[in-house]
Amino acid sequence: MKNLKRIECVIDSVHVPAVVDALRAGGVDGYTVIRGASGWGDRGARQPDGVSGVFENCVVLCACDAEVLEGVADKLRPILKRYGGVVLISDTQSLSH
Amino acid sequence: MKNLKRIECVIDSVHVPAVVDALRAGGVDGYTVIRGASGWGDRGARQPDGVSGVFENCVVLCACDAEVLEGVADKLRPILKRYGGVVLISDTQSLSH
Amino acid sequence: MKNLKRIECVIDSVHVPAVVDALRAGGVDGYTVIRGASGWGDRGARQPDGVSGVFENCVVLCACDAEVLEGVADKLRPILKRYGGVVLISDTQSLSH
Amino acid sequence: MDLSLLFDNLRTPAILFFGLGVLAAVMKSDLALPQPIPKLLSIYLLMAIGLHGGVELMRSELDASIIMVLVAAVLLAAAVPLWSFAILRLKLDVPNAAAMAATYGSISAVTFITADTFLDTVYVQTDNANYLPGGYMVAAMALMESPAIVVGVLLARYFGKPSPDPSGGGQTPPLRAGDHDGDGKIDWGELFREAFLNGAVVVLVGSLVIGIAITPKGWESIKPFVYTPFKGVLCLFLLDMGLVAARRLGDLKSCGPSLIGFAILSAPLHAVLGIGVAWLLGVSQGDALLLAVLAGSASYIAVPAAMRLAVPEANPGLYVTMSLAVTFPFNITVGIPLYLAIIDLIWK
Amino acid sequence: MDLSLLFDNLRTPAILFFGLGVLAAVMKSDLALPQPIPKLLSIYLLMAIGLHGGVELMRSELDASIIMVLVAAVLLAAAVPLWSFAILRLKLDVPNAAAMAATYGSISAVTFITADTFLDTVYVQTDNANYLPGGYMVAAMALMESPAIVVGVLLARYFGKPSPDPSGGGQTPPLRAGDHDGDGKIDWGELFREAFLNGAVVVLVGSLVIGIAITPKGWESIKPFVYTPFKGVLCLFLLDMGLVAARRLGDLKSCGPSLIGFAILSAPLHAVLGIGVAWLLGVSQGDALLLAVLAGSASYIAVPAAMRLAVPEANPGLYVTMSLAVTFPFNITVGIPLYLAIIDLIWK
Amino acid sequence: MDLSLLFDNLRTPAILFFGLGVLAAVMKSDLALPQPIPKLLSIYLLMAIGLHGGVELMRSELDASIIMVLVAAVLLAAAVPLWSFAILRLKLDVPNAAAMAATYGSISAVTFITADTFLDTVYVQTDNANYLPGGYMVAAMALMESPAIVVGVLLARYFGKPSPDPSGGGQTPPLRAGDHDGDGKIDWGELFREAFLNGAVVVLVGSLVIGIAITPKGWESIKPFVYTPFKGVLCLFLLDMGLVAARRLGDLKSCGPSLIGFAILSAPLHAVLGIGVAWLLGVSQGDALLLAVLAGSASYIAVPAAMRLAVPEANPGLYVTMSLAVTFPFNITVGIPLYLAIIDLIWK
Ligand SMILES: Nc1ncnc2c1ncn2[C@@H]1O[C@H](COP(=O)(O)O)[C@@H](O)[C@H]1O
Ligand SMILES: Nc1ncnc2c1ncn2[C@@H]1O[C@H](COP(=O)(O)O)[C@@H](O)[C@H]1O
Ligand SMILES: Nc1ncnc2c1ncn2[C@@H]1O[C@H](COP(=O)(O)O)[C@@H](O)[C@H]1O
Ligand code: NA
Ligand code: NA
Ligand code: NA
Repeated sequence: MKNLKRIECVIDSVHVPAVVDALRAGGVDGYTVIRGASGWGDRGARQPDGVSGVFENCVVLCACDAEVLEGVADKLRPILKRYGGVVLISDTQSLSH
Repeated sequence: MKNLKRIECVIDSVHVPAVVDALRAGGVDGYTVIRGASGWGDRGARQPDGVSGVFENCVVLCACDAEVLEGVADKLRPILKRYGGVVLISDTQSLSH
Repeated sequence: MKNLKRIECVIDSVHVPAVVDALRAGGVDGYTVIRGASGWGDRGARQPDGVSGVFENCVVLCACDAEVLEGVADKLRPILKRYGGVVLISDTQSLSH
Repeated sequence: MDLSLLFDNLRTPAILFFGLGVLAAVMKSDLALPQPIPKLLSIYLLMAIGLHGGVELMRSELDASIIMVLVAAVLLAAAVPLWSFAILRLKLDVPNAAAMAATYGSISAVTFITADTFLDTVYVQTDNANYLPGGYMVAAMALMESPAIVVGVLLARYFGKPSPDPSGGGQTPPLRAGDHDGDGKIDWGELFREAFLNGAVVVLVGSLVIGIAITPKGWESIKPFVYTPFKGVLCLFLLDMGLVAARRLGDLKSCGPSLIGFAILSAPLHAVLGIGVAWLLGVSQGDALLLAVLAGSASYIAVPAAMRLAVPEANPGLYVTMSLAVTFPFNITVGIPLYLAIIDLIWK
Repeated sequence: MDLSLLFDNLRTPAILFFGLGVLAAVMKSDLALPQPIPKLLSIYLLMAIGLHGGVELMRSELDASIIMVLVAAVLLAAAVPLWSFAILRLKLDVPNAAAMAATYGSISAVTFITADTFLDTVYVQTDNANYLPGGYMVAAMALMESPAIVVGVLLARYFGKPSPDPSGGGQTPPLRAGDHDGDGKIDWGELFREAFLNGAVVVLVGSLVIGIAITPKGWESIKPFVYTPFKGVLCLFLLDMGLVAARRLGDLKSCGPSLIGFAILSAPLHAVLGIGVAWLLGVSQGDALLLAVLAGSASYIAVPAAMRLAVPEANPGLYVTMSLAVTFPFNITVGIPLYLAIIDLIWK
Repeated sequence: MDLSLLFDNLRTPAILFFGLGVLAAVMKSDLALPQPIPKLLSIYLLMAIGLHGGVELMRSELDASIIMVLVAAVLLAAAVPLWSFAILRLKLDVPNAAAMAATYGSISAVTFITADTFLDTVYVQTDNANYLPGGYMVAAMALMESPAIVVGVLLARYFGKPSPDPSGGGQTPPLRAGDHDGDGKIDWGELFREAFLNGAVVVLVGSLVIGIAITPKGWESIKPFVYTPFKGVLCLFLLDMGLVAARRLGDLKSCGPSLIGFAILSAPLHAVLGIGVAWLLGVSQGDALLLAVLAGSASYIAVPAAMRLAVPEANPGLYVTMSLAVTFPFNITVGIPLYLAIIDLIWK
């Protein structure tokens, strides 16, 4: 079992590539994206409508080493500032195989 | 980085509005809903079938201040009791921007 | 509130039954599966294409007692070794009702 | 019973595709219609049957007997849950008996559609226009979807225990759908909304009204989508119904033989009741078969949606399984030709 | 205005289904077309209108006046955002005004399709071939989708503040889509990619070109899918548009009356401008109506997709709501017959 | 080779839409058919081709030569993986070579359908009934899907290392699908289930049998859905195939030139083998083309589904990419007219 940081980011689907670029530039080993989320936050309710394609959120999940976290966070902060969304960070362990 | 509580609730899709009402009444700042989950628990297997529309779960994710947690939990408990489902609570931090 | 372990497993959709069998054999009380995830990891990028049906990930979420964790982990390790994917384990609490 | 009717029915493409679905699921094939497609097909079928019914309604002459049939249909749908509840209480607790009773009082649109398709075939073979049902039968179907929901919720409330969590007033969840609000009262507004504004009901009723409102030219313009490919789409939908029904068969074990007996027997019994009503009202054979099928079929869309909200204590693993995995397959394979054989006996 | 035109339009199946959708949403029914279906329908409609336009284009004689119409269409699409921006700046900040201006400069394919369907009906009634639009109008539509996006982004850049986060160079996010890259420059490549390679634009333009390229036999072979059921599919899509539009109505409160006024007034004003241009160019009534509808409609697919990337500071809750919940319903119900009434007045 | 055949093929709507998909993906447009739609279309196409094949089979006279063709088809499908494996082992490890060999032994239903559509066009132009394939070729296709899966798994087991994780018995995962169960034995039941009960196989075989079982009236009733719009639906599906194929092109780098060479060369070589077999059996030109296309095409649905379970060590990024992004585009653009040119040379 290896100690890692678990990054969970909820953001507008259209900005997922920006988040993913930030994660990869920060040096993470992998990530997972879940599409089709709805939600509510500072910018109001978001419920995907299928016609305009707007108002859909995604959840991006990434487990990374504590060392790279700081760099990744620095890259994610301006994205959050500009596009909205949330980033949650918690402790986790990965099952080593 | 701000310390928060991460609430994660798995529940029958049809009861998501009740969970969301409880969260908002409890004073949280936002939440995210992921649809189309399947699962298994005390009430047996749940696998959405598309014809009847029954047997679909949702995951509701919410990060909130520790202060509001107690109030939110009090509102969620009777929902769990009546409708089933699980609520997991853990520590997390949000990236402040 | 009861202390539990939160197991989160990202794996190729086609191997979800193996993960679920491992969880049940390990003695967990329930689990939740979210389909349709994309991602990137040691085995490269995975983006479901709909034509071949390949390249789709799932997230399997399970809260279990600390006692059963060791047994579950032993059953999950060879799956990870053979099929790839990640398993993250963290502390959580369940709202008792 | 005329066995050739049975074989004719079993050989229609839609029933064969239902069988293929059942077979695939039983053999544990991974075949599945992916998630929102069944819902799209089900909206399409309701839209198509509604429009066609509306157009037919406009073409036919309206008279008092039609009103009689519609009233009888509503009474049937409201009465069936009453005795069903009484019988089901022998084996089930109040919430489950109430939800199951509502399920069997309401109707299955796809069973109706399959019977309609079957009548088409019979009409072509016999060239007897009495087998052609009137468009107003679609209105009867639309009227029969909701009453059983209201009756079922009332049964659950009236015979049920008071609030299951009387410990603390502040802790009652934000209840919905004609639910107790903690003090035993029924929220009638919510209850009617659940019963009458379910998506399936709205599409069916709305399309029926639109079918009445449009011009013949309007109908011609949309017919290539909502009418011509209809029977083919039904095949695709029944393929999925077969898969879903057979995959629920595993839940039958937990249901017990008496429930399965109810699910199989209630269909022909209620159908015969429907036939009796039809005979008293003097309608033609086609209309009689559709009324039989409406009375004998059970809901698996509108009622479960409402019951999960209004009677969450009831287990959908029971009432959906009975309706989808037992009554529906019985009706579309054996039931429909059986009911027509009975009708032919009586009417001639 | 000839009121019978209005009632004819309101009685077409597609508009009635739009009304059903609105009604269902207003009554808080749970009816919904599940998630990727609307996108499938929207791709289908674009593919169908593109192919049909291409085929028609090949059948018609090409002359210089067609080029004139196409050029005028592009100019219209590029110019509308300019004054719209100036007016909208009275109430909105730069990003929101720019995004809204782009929305109204671009077009709504479904409005175009509804107008096209309406002309079909008028043609059948009047037997006057002047109401039949030319296939090149589909090309005009395709050309009018993107220019407003470019203009909108340029307006946002030119009048906007510099980078909203000038604190640290290394912290700027990996920006995209004609965005500032931190030093005020515009990434033209990205901007044009966003404007011209949006999925909706690609399907429409691609199908138009394929419609031109295929043989008459090729067209016959795919017609049963892309042409015959077209008007029926439009009904299903408009049912969903009604649901989505009405569910956005709640956001109107936060938009304020002046914005709603803009959304309602800009449609007929720009449509009249389109009619004027059509009259100057001497085209027939059918083409004039389509140009009017293109000028008067607002985008809710291509422009929002581009604006969320290129002008993320703008709130889609404003520009999508205005376009989808106000301008679109106005145009397909009242607008289209109104514009045709005006055209009939002028042309005769 | 008759170049006009090539251009005729490239100008059919379906191929043009495939090209549009490729172009859109290469230009990095965000166009996509959303997630379960491609699967729906693929089920529809299999259902349609299966039904049509079954109906045609009933209409044609059955004789011994048909049995010969079916037997030859199975042998071809089982033999191709053998030498493919031997060649691929020069560059790949055992699991990857086995999975790729199975991929190329099996067939691509969409390639078959495209060839069938092409023959239709050729028949209309030449009015030569020899270009009309028999319905039994659909049976040949159905029979060719699964054998290569069995052979591929056997190759992987026979030449593969024993269990990759021999450390502890209790730690072996719950293996499935003809997998080692830790002691080198093959679970034949699971293996055959994977090979013969894959969803694609079940729909195709089931529809074929239903096509045989239904009456002509049954077929007429569903034709407007499963036959008439078929070629149009194929366009939509090929649009998506173009997008998916082109988006996998990026993975080609990691595949290396020798693999790409195999993917391109194996298609015509196996096709010529198929033509040879067809010639020996004395079938007509249409049947010969379909057998060529079956032999020359590679699977990207049934085989990957089975291989990921049974040979998880193989990288789908290799075998799916080769099949989908190289062999499929080659076959539907250049391959089909090329094979027909060869056939015309030999048969005349
Ligand atoms: N406190 C929260 N907990 C969980 N998800 C949140 C929270 N706040 C915002 N979100 C998600 O992030 C999205 C964008 O947030 P915002 O930019 O605050 O509107 C929302 O639509 C939610 O899906
Ligand atoms: N221990 C658990 N871990 C993760 N998800 C669970 C767990 N128990 C239940 N669930 C989810 O919650 C749903 C409802 O649970 P229940 O009411 O216990 O049947 C199940 O269908 C699962 O999706
Ligand atoms: N560090 C990570 N954080 C989150 N998800 C991951 C991570 N690594 C891998 N994954 C997910 O697990 C899948 C399989 O991983 P792999 O076997 O490493 O290719 C990937 O496609 C991702 O969806
Ligand atoms: Na009934
Ligand atoms: Na416009
Ligand atoms: Na092959």
